[in-house]
Amino acid sequence: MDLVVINLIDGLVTGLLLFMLSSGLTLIFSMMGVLNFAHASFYMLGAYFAYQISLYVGFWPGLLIAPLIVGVLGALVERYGLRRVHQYGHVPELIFTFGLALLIEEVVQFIWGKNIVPFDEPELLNFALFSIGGNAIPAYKVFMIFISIGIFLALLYVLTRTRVGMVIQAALSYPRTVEALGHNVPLVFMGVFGVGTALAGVAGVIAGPVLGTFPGMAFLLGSIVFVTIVIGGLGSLWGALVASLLIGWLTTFAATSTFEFASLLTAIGLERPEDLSESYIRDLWTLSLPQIGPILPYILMVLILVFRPFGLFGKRDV
Amino acid sequence: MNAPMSKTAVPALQLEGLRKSFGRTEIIRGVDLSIQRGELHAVIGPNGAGKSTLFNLITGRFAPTSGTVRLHGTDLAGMAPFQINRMGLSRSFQITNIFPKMTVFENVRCSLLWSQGYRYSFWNLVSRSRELNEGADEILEQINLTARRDLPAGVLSYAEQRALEIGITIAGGADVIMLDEPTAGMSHSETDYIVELIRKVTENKTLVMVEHDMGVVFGLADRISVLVYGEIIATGRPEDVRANPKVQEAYLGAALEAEH
Amino acid sequence: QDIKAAFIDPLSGPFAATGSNGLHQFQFAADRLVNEKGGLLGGRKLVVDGFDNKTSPQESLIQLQVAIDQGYRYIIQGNSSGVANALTEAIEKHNKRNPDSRVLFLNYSAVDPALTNDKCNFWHFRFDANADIKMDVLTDVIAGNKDIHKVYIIGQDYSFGKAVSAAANAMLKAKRPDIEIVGDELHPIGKVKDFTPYARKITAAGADAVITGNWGADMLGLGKALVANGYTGPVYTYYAAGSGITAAFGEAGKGVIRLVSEGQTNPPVSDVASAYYDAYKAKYADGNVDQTRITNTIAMLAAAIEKAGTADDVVAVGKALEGMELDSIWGTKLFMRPQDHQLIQNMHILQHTNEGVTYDYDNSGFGVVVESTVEMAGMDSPTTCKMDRP
Amino acid sequence: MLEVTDLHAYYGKSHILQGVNLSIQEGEIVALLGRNGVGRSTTCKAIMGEVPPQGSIRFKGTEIAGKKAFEVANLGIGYVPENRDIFPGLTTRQNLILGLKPRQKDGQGRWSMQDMFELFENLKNRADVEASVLSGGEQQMLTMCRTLMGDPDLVMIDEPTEGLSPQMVQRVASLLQEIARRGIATLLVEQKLSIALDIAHRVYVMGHGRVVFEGTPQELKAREDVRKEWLEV
Amino acid sequence: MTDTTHKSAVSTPASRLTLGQVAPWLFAIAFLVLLPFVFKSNAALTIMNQMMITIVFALAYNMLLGQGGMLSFGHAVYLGFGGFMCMHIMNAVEDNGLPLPLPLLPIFGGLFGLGLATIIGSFSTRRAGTVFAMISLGIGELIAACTVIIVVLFGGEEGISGDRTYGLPVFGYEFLQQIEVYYVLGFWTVLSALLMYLFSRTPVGRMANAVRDNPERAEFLGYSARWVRFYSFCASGFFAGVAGAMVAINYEILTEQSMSATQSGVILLVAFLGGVGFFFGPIIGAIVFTLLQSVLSLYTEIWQLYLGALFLATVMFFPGGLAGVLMMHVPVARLGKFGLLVMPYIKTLLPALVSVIGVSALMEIIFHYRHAPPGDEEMTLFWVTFDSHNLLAMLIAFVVAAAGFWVAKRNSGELRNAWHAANTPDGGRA
Ligand SMILES: Nc1ncnc2c1ncn2[C@@H]1O[C@H](COP(=O)(O)OP(=O)(O)OP(=O)(O)O)[C@@H](O)[C@H]1O
Ligand SMILES: Nc1ncnc2c1ncn2[C@@H]1O[C@H](COP(=O)(O)OP(=O)(O)OP(=O)(O)O)[C@@H](O)[C@H]1O
Ligand SMILES: CC(C)C[C@H](N)C(=O)O
Ligand SMILES: [Mg+2]
Ligand SMILES: [Mg+2]
Repeated sequence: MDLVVINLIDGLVTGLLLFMLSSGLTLIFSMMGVLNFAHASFYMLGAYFAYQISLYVGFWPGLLIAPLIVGVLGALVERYGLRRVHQYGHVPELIFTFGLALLIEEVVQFIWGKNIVPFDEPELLNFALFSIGGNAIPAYKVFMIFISIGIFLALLYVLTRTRVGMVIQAALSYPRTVEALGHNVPLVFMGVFGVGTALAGVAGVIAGPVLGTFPGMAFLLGSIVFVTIVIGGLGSLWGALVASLLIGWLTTFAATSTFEFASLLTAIGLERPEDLSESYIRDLWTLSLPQIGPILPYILMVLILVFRPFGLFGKRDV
Repeated sequence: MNAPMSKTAVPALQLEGLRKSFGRTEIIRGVDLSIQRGELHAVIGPNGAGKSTLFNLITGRFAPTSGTVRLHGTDLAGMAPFQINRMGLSRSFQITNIFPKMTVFENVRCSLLWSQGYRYSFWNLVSRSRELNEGADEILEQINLTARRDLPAGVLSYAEQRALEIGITIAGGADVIMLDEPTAGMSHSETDYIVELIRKVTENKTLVMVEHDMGVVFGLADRISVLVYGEIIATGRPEDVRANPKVQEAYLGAALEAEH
Repeated sequence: QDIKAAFIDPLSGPFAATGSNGLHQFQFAADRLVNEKGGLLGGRKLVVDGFDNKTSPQESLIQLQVAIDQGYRYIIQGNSSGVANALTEAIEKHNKRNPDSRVLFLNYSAVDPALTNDKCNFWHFRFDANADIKMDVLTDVIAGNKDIHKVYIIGQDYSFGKAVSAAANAMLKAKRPDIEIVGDELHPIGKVKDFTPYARKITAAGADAVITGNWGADMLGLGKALVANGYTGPVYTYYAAGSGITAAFGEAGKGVIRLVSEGQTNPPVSDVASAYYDAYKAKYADGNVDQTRITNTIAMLAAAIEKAGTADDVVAVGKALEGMELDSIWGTKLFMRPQDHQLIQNMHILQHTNEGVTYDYDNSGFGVVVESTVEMAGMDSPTTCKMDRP
Repeated sequence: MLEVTDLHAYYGKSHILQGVNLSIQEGEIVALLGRNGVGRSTTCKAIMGEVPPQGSIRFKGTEIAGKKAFEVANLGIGYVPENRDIFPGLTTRQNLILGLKPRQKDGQGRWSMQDMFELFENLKNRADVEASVLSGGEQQMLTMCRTLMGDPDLVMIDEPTEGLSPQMVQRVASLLQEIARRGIATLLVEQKLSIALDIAHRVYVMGHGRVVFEGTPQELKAREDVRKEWLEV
Repeated sequence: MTDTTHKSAVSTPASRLTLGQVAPWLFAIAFLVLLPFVFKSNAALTIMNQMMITIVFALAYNMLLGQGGMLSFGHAVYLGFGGFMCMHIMNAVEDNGLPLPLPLLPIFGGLFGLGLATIIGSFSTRRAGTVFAMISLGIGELIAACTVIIVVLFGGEEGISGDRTYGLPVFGYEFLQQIEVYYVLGFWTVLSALLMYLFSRTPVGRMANAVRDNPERAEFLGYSARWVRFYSFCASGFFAGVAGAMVAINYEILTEQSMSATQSGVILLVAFLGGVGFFFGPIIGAIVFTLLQSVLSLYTEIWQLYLGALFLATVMFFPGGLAGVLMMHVPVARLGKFGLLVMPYIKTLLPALVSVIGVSALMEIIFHYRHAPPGDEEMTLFWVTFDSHNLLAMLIAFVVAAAGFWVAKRNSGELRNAWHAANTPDGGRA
């Protein structure tokens, strides 16, 4: 029973972390229509910047400064790269971010080397807040929960209480007309991209110490963030939140489950062969749920897209 | 021109009790209409009356909430646009709907493929078929776009795109042709030209047309239906409709005089 | 004319760190053990050049072909048994089809037992202990620790992880039937973002010890999650040191992380070894000698070439390597078992700590110190290898 | 109010505008007539800065040639493009809100959303549906209203009556006159001569990228030759 | 056009093949046949084989992206599946002594690719756009994950290997040597490319373009957008499978890498680099990319940095890809004004090249400076050996880069003018 409670908490943490990442992407993807494949790379940059900063002034200033730098970088990328590519259409944009991801990974290796860097959580939060059934809940995780919720509320405000969202959505189809109505579209695009990447930066600073800060960290999260926002439904912040939590819990429970597919096979009347190497389904006999845990979100996404192409909360076609 | 055919013939297009709601608003509120083979029929009505929606219901773009649509006697319920098109019904769009990245020639040639029996074949080469290429060029000639043949359709001017829109619609040689505001955005001389063209290509065919240009409507149509708030308030010969006081009030207003 | 060895390993991509560290150690070893002493066969230098295989079997085959064309006759590889399996087959075919340009495969780190069992061939030599031998050593230690009653086995879902699991199960059962294996599972390789759920499960199962073959980010993630969850028992590992991992564990890994490995750098075994290490540090300030088997590989290759009297006839060199015995500067005897080309050497259990560390890793103050030793481990471990010799 | 002198514009290398001169006073309706493709829309676009203009465009005394479209708009020029450009995915109401200037609130200008709904009942009924499903005519109305929401001092309207029913055409005509009464200058690009001649104070006729005639509607009616050569009627 | 077409008007193509249509293919065949006489080494052959595999795969991919407007993030799955099945066939043939000549293997690869595509396509092609892209991503990840889980079929991370010399020599060839394999692959490359080219000229192929541009309108022309997509998808799966079989023949091993998301991403980049808007674009992309990946990585450790930069540069400045750049010159050539461009090109591109060399030299020096062990500070760059810790070297590289850039920039105006001039027919519309 304890394990279930623990899993709920762990899943929440994982989910909210995912949400931090996907909120920025949702912002960018749904508003600008840019499938930003470099999003996770900005997340990585956040972690590395924070690490570098933490070497001089500790963790906390990094939490503030690193996302800022990432955001400015993102804005510059928009200004001098994406904006140019935008006119050619979505696929070139995507390729652009693809190339960017490649480049950022290389640059990170160029600067910080290929090894894992020792980026740790701040001393202040490096203790177990409480523990359930011998499992410690680190204070840092609780801190993560609060930050994510804060981000969610702030974004919700910006999206529902300001005109920015509408301007961008309109500009997607007719940028010139929106400009002719007096809106500075390029500036708004730059801002959105900056904010989106800065959010990725925040996620990087926070996740870096827990998930490890190394050049492959971006690749690891690269596609799962897309899965999240697609499941949630494009343009829906609530969708991103729900999908993140769903994925968080799904993967957490899958990882801790002890379900074996063998039991399923026995249930349908098959008998475990003496010599597994003879059986064509020998892999099924030894398969367990944790083994396929990380691909569950993809299965979920495909199913959702086949039966509900708008995602869970989306109103329009993804 | 073509007098309505005898009562016994199956109508080209027959609508019965057609209704369509979007959410709680009912846009088409029970339309009954029967259009004979060879008839040139115009649908007029105020903006937002549901004319384009009616087109969309007939061509399978929307599914009706209730009621039936019959094409040459066949119920079209549940059919997709491509299935309806294969039965010989072709339409144009009020808001230009072409293939912007393909050349003008390709646009037209693609619209010939199915009707010339090429279907999903991957054993024929389109460039080797004389009838396809000549047919496409002929259409281009007709809509005056031969000079623009090899340009991507997206760079044509607005009026040229409208012409292409019509070209694509008539290319397949369907026997029921539906045109949604074919002359919108065209200048006087171009309008006259297009009207002539429509008259020519719809000879012995059925035409359903939506237009706000009364000159075009009264010059072309055998019969006119007036759609107001999703209901047909009058159907008949042009003179009758023009004289109908309800129509004058709901639609034509004083504008008719000012126009011509 | 130089004797050329091609180092085909990842120099870019996620495993680049291990790859480039390995390359540096090879080049250093070649210089220090051979070239600075006047070369081989009366003055020929031994050079090791890097070929980036991006950890891809296919790309490895391309690079193999390139290397062979450029006159490389010694192929060095170690990262990922998957690549090693592809290479050993490709090399066997190549040598059969092109007798004029045969090459030897010096495997310094791919430990899938199959390479010296069912898939063995004359051209392949392994300088690391294979997974079974390592597990034998590990389970000896566990068997000797009466405090351990419950063991959890976790690994990456691929051939090496499965080999570790199979060996652990079999050997624990044989050596300590009373030990309960409370968990035995595989997780997808390189895909798990957060190991916390696994750590929870391990704690919940009440494990006294954990055995894992994880490496890279998977090792770090698992270890950190365990520690963060309050786990205090030993974690027996294969690859939890160097390449940034030691630094990243830092204080948290102390008393927890154990490593089974051939290398003894702490405490240093001899002045020669210390001098070697010092020289390496002088050259690569950020680097570690975390794979002492690399030194051994070069030493044995050099000895074999000298013994064969040729560097170009790799059959002769291979024959010279077979059964060769040598003293390693790291204080162990080396014996290349002729039946399967598996190197037999002393194995150690090392402990992650900052006490008594002369040579730390990643300049972190932490390093690995020998806790116990099994001499000439796996000397008579069985093998199914049936080798055709040219 | 608006003074355009020797305006040139290009698409790629084709020279579309070849020295256009025109001016508009406060509260004046000026019609810009001409055949398809003579460059009337391009003139509007050049003034807005959507097509790079060469020459001088002075608005309320400021040179605006070379300014960005949103800067021009914020100076008080409104533009209703010919192809409607309804923002799909936004509702009618949201489309109207986007007409407001960045820091402007509804009701601050000459026109409020309420006014618009009163003017065109169709829009009111359709206020909260996605605007892309509006009928062609409704979209035309929406575009016009959207621009008015931004409270421009000068509006350029490109073919406002296209696709409108005869009745609605009348309505638009009176709206244009109402606009003028509120002191707003209008540049009207029209195909339908009758309307243009009815409501315009002055007309320009364009041909081949130049203004070929300038005068009052009465003068134009009198000039058979101009109408034949440049307007085909 | 050529003289054989004189009779027919521009609009009606001759019903006989024209030399203009056949010439590129004959040229390609001749080129492929002769290439091994220039590049004889096995390594060169291996790289050329890899190139041909990438060509077929990239062309197959572009049937989706370029022609059908379907952005796939998981196309490696079909290549991999075809390849794996071919490995199994190869092993089965060897074990059972079946009489299946090796050169026929690609047919089976294609059929298996087609089979899988039929299944997946049946639901993934219902929609285009992001839905399709994301389903392909999901399916790609799913099947890629299966490769390590389902060991029976995919052999885990070790993959499945076999021996192509399984007997049954074809015309006395046993495929022991790379050169023999080269010609087998060459044959299949030409054949597949030709078939794919012809496919793009068939009614389905044409409609794929139409559906890409405007699926809704296509439906009103009698075509179901979904079926058109489905057919393109299946055809693409077939040729991806052929490429997979080529992998099997060339490497005699297939591993999960061939099916991985990385591989799927790479092929997208390759196709785009070459230019998705042109049939032959992906061919160029495949050649350039393979060279970069296999050859550049021999010379520098930071090749991926260059690769990333190249992609960014391509997408920012040449959205039509390399083929787009080439095709930009067709109008110029038609006007016979190519001569106008030669000097300006030399004057701009040469310094630009120098600048690029300077920048890369700078990168290399910095890289060496940061990573070279002390005492080993010598580096060789462009046949010059120097001390990377010597500031002078960096300075020189920087000056070269800056000077090149400056000259190129200064001359670019001239190039722009020349470009205009070359594109303007004497006294006509542009
Ligand atoms: N998908 C939809 N959802 C909700 N309302 C819709 C939808 N499609 C159309 N409508 C509404 O139905 C009404 C009729 O639209 P329709 O396009 O048929 O008008 P129309 O008669 O063609 O007018 P016009 O002459 O202006 O083109 C309009 O008020 C429109 O807003
Ligand atoms: N984006 C473009 N690229 C190239 N040429 C263009 C472009 N837009 C317009 N043109 C050309 O410029 C000329 C003038 O176009 P413009 O739209 O200003 O004409 P117009 O007078 O408004 O006519 P219309 O009645 O068709 O709207 C036309 O010949 C048109 O083909
Ligand atoms: C370098 C090691 C991490 C490789 C691992 N031993 C394997 O066999 O795959
Ligand atoms: Mg309509
Ligand atoms: Mg216009």
